[in-house]
Amino acid sequence: MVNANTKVCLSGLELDNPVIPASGTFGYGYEFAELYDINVLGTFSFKGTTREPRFGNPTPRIAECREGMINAVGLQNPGVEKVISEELPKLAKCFNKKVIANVSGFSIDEYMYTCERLDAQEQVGLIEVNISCPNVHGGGMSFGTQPEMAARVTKAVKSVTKKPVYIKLTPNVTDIASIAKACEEAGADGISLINTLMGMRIDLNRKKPVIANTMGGFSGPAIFPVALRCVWQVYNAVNIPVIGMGGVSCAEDVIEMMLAGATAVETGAINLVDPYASKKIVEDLPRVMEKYHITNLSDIIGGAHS
Amino acid sequence: MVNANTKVCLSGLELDNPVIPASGTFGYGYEFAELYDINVLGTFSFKGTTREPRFGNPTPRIAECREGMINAVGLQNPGVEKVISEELPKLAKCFNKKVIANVSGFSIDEYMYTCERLDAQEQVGLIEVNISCPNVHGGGMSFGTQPEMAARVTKAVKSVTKKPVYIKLTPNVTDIASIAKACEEAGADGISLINTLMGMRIDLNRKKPVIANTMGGFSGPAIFPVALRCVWQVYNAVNIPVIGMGGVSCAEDVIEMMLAGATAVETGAINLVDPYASKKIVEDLPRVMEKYHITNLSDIIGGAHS
Amino acid sequence: MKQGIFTIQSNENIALNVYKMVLTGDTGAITAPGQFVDIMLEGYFLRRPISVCDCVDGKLTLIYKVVGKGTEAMAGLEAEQKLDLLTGLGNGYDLTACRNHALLIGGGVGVPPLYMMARELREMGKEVSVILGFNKAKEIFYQKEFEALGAHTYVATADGSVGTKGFVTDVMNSVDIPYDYFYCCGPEPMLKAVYNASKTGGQFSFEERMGCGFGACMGCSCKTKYGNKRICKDGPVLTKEEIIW
Amino acid sequence: MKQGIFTIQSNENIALNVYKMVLTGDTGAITAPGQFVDIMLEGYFLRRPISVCDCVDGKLTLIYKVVGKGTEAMAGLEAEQKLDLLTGLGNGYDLTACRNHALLIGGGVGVPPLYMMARELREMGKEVSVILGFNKAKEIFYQKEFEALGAHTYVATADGSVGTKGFVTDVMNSVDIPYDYFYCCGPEPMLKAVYNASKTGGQFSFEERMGCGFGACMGCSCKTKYGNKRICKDGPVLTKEEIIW
Ligand SMILES: Cc1cc2nc3c(=O)[nH]c(=O)nc-3n(C[C@H](O)[C@H](O)[C@H](O)COP(=O)(O)OP(=O)(O)OC[C@H]3O[C@@H](n4cnc5c(N)ncnc54)[C@H](O)[C@@H]3O)c2cc1C
Ligand SMILES: Cc1cc2nc3c(=O)[nH]c(=O)nc-3n(C[C@H](O)[C@H](O)[C@H](O)COP(=O)(O)OP(=O)(O)OC[C@H]3O[C@@H](n4cnc5c(N)ncnc54)[C@H](O)[C@@H]3O)c2cc1C
Ligand SMILES: Cc1cc2nc3c(=O)[nH]c(=O)nc-3n(C[C@H](O)[C@H](O)[C@H](O)COP(=O)(O)O)c2cc1C
Ligand SMILES: Cc1cc2nc3c(=O)[nH]c(=O)nc-3n(C[C@H](O)[C@H](O)[C@H](O)COP(=O)(O)O)c2cc1C
Ligand code: FES
Ligand code: FES
Repeated sequence: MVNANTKVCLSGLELDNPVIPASGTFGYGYEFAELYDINVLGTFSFKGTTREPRFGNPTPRIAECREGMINAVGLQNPGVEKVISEELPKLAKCFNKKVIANVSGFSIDEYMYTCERLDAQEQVGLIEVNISCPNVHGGGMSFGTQPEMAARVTKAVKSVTKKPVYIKLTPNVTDIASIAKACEEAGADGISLINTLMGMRIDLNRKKPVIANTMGGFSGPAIFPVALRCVWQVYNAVNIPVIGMGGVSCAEDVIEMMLAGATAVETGAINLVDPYASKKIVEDLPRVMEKYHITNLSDIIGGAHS
Repeated sequence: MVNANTKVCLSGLELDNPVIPASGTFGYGYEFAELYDINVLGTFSFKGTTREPRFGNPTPRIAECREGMINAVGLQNPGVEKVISEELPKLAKCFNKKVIANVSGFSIDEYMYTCERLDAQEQVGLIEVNISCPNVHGGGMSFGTQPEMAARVTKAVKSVTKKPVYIKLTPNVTDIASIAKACEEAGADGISLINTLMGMRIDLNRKKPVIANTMGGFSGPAIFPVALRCVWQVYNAVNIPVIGMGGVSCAEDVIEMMLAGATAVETGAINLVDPYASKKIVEDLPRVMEKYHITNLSDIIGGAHS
Repeated sequence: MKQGIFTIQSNENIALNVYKMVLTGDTGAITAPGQFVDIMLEGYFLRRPISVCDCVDGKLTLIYKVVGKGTEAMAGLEAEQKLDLLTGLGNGYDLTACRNHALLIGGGVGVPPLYMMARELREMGKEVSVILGFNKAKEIFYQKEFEALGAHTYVATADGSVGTKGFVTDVMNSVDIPYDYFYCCGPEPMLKAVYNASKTGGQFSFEERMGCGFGACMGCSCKTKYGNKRICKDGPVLTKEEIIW
Repeated sequence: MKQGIFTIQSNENIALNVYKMVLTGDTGAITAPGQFVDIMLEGYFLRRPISVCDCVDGKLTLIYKVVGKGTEAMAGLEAEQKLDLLTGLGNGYDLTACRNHALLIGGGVGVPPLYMMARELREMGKEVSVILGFNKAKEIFYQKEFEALGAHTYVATADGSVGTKGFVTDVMNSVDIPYDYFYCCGPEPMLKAVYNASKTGGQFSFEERMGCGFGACMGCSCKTKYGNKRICKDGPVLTKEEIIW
């Protein structure tokens, strides 16, 4: 345990450990900072930010599932200018590491604008570009479902940023590896995956969908096997680092993700039901590493391949 | 409860109730017939059958997941001729209803051959064509991942059969509705869904995939929200009946699936861990129908739409 | 907010499908009536939000109705069992907004949070009137408890089996209660009816399906005249003037 | 096969990471040593297969090693708790294949099923020799129990701390046991070594990851000289002549 080295590195961004609360499940950090010193984390990815402020979808936006949940928040956020002027300064008071800026958009222009603004912020260490949103100029299909569209967003964003850019992929596709490859070829520094699975629930009393918007994003421990498979496939397909996520809820899951090919691992829905979950995982890692005879965590990245 | 009417009808095949153990989780029926009278079921779908006998994949073929499992059985079956000469006669002794014949193949010819042979069997009431297998003549991509390929299998099979043909879809695609629509246009009598999600697990002790074949099909209660979403989308896209499955484990799940658009519902992995599960669901249905004020189960099909 | 392990002291059926659970544990984060706790239940992914009914000397009282599988599981719990709770969630009611005479209006399982509020208002020396709305006699609970606090207590039942026949607003419209401020909790249609029937300022407690319960997920947002608010963190209590229906 | 609810009578640690659990319930479906039960554990989707160590008068004894989360959960169970079991799974050993003198060879948690077999063979009046293989002294269990049945009992430990230093096959090669048939259970490398070291016919019990445990899913298949077999239903016991390594 004394010797457990949990350090990992994402395109130059050095992390004390690979544990990163995922976008949308950690707000802008300070709700959790009320509970514990969030500097114990590797870093975290802040709430998906768009050019304009967004209220998001009508409520109910949340449904429960076995070992998971559905959300249809719809990217509620105060808009990039307020994030820069209000959220980041507040965050600076409780977090002294570089944060991951999660960016969403509905057009290439919007992605470019928001990424450029966030690239200029000192506190931002890495930009995670969520391409699961529907493309309003391209017929509503999500940017992340076609390799060409994914590549276009990547290229556009890379042209206006200096910080590492990770493209965050949706698993709701036939061939996630081909999309990852297109992003790599377009210049992405890394790949982040997975975003939520499309899912739904119906309320038996009302005999109507639980979620006002009908469908939503399904995540939590239930989806871990799908996420692990996607990380495995993408690790096989690209030569850039992968951030793995989807259902991670304990230190063992972190190690499984890294063996599949993840350089770092994000924790999502579990933060919502156990606000201390990410801290516990960080603290538990050395013990679990010892159990599985791991000294340097970074040595096991992709270790289960061949 | 006295008045609960659980009858449903699949393209002329009348079922006493909508509960159908799914292919691959009920063998050819008689393991369960040792435990209870399987005539209480709506019907069941027998193990995926191919033209030639198959041993399937190397073991381990099974991995555990939270609220689910992964299998990579690889379509082990004795081949269609033995199914006809040995399994069906054995089944006749314990089952007096029409069974669903689940058919798999690796080429259009093979699908046609197997379907034609099974179409000629009196005991078969409906043919469920599983198009999740890789197409050996078409580069290995699964038949079920492209609308054109799905349509070709459908047309070919329909040309050699008189019984209702339901095409069973994989959820591992970007747009399941477009594939369902292609099958409908090609003459499918109904759509069956979902097959398993692609998933994997890694053994932390060996630091290698649990499944010998690396990946496998993830199913069980964990995948219910994805399955329900797929049923909803396909019901919206086609005018033929839908058999819904994926994670169903109780009578409430059956009703949720039917509200989403399923005319009948298959139960899969749950049969493996609770061999009485399907019987219990059949017996529980009238009570749950009463709780949610349902008299005729067939009235609620698609009831949650608008 | 605090996370803590609580021990069940008792868990009893007090009305039709309604249970009262008393727990002990660290209640230090609970600072105002109208706040809620979020309960982790084995086998269920999301926590269940339940209002604080009362909280004195480390004893926490919750009153909940069995409406689904989670609350059904809760009803089956027994003394000595442990529960993982997030406590001190939500803003709670602002009791200082009432000058002399508060009108408390609750419907069904909207009644519980009014109890702690009535007690505290009485301790502050204020006059308290309470209108409790239920569907029928069998569902009524806590009428005596409110009376014991010295609150003027009115009951309305939809079927007329006890008190005024009809809704809480029928009491508001028929009895002349000289309140200068009101506090309300119940199903949304009731909140809206009270909004329209009320003659003074007041506060309303809202419900929404929640992901986290502590402001992290944006699952429970609503629009108000003062901007977007999270029911779990900026609410569940909203003031009359900020509400957009 | 039968599904039944069993009650734990005792659950104790008997060697390093090894536990013995005694349960009562309907054992009517258990007909032969070498069969197994499949245990449902709360919070785990698949059942855990564990061999019958003994079964007399409705008392079922299981011996299991903690190797993962499921067996860890089992180790935490206490007397009076209930477990859902499928019983009477698998073919079991065919005791009639041995004429006079059976050699039983077990390694680690392959030892338990040999106990019921030794008892039954002794009751049938046959001579029984047993070779038990473990890694080290702390892991040894049931040596006395076999001796008490009147079985010639040999122990091998990999570290030499007790008995013969080495593997069970080192005992087979060094001691001249006049067996006419053998029965074997343990990890696959041991089975293979015994296969090669043995001079007579015999039977081997195999392990495989299982979906159902009762023949429905084809999760546990293996190829034999007599065709494909399901370890759970057509096995777990295979005869020497049919095995393909
Ligand atoms: C701030 C707040 C305070 C509450 N206080 C009380 C109280 O004091 N007493 C009481 O009986 N009930 C109260 N409720 C409602 C209570 O949370 C739900 O009745 C309960 O969550 C239902 O859980 P279930 O598993 O039985 O229902 P299910 O329908 O099986 O639950 C499925 C999911 O929906 C959620 N859900 C269902 N109904 C509601 C609802 N009305 N509000 C929010 N989420 C819901 C559940 O939490 C769960 O995530 C309160 C709700 C909120 C938001
Ligand atoms: C027919 C048969 C009889 C057995 N008898 C005994 C016995 O008497 N005593 C004993 O200690 N063990 C026995 N085992 C092995 C025992 O089933 C596993 O050690 C146990 O399932 C591990 O569960 P876990 O949750 O602790 O491990 P995990 O690794 O957390 O389990 C994950 C999954 O893998 C499966 N698994 C893991 N190891 C094995 C294994 N070796 N064989 C089959 N499935 C496995 C589990 O059942 C579970 O589905 C037997 C196995 C079989 C097939
Ligand atoms: C409530 C909620 C909100 C989310 N919001 C975002 C978001 O704004 N941007 C984004 O890229 N992902 C978002 N996600 C997806 C998560 O970051 C993560 O990819 C996904 O939930 C899978 O991880 P999990 O299974 O651990 O939750 C959100 C997830 C949840 C549960
Ligand atoms: C062990 C196993 C074997 C399966 N074999 C087949 C098969 O042969 N043919 C087929 O169409 N589906 C097969 N399936 C898929 C199921 O029929 C079903 O579509 C899927 O498991 C989803 O349902 P569930 O979540 O209830 O298990 C198999 C599933 C399992 C678990
Ligand atoms: S429930 Fe998560 S912000 Fe309110
Ligand atoms: S485990 Fe299912 S057939 Fe053997």
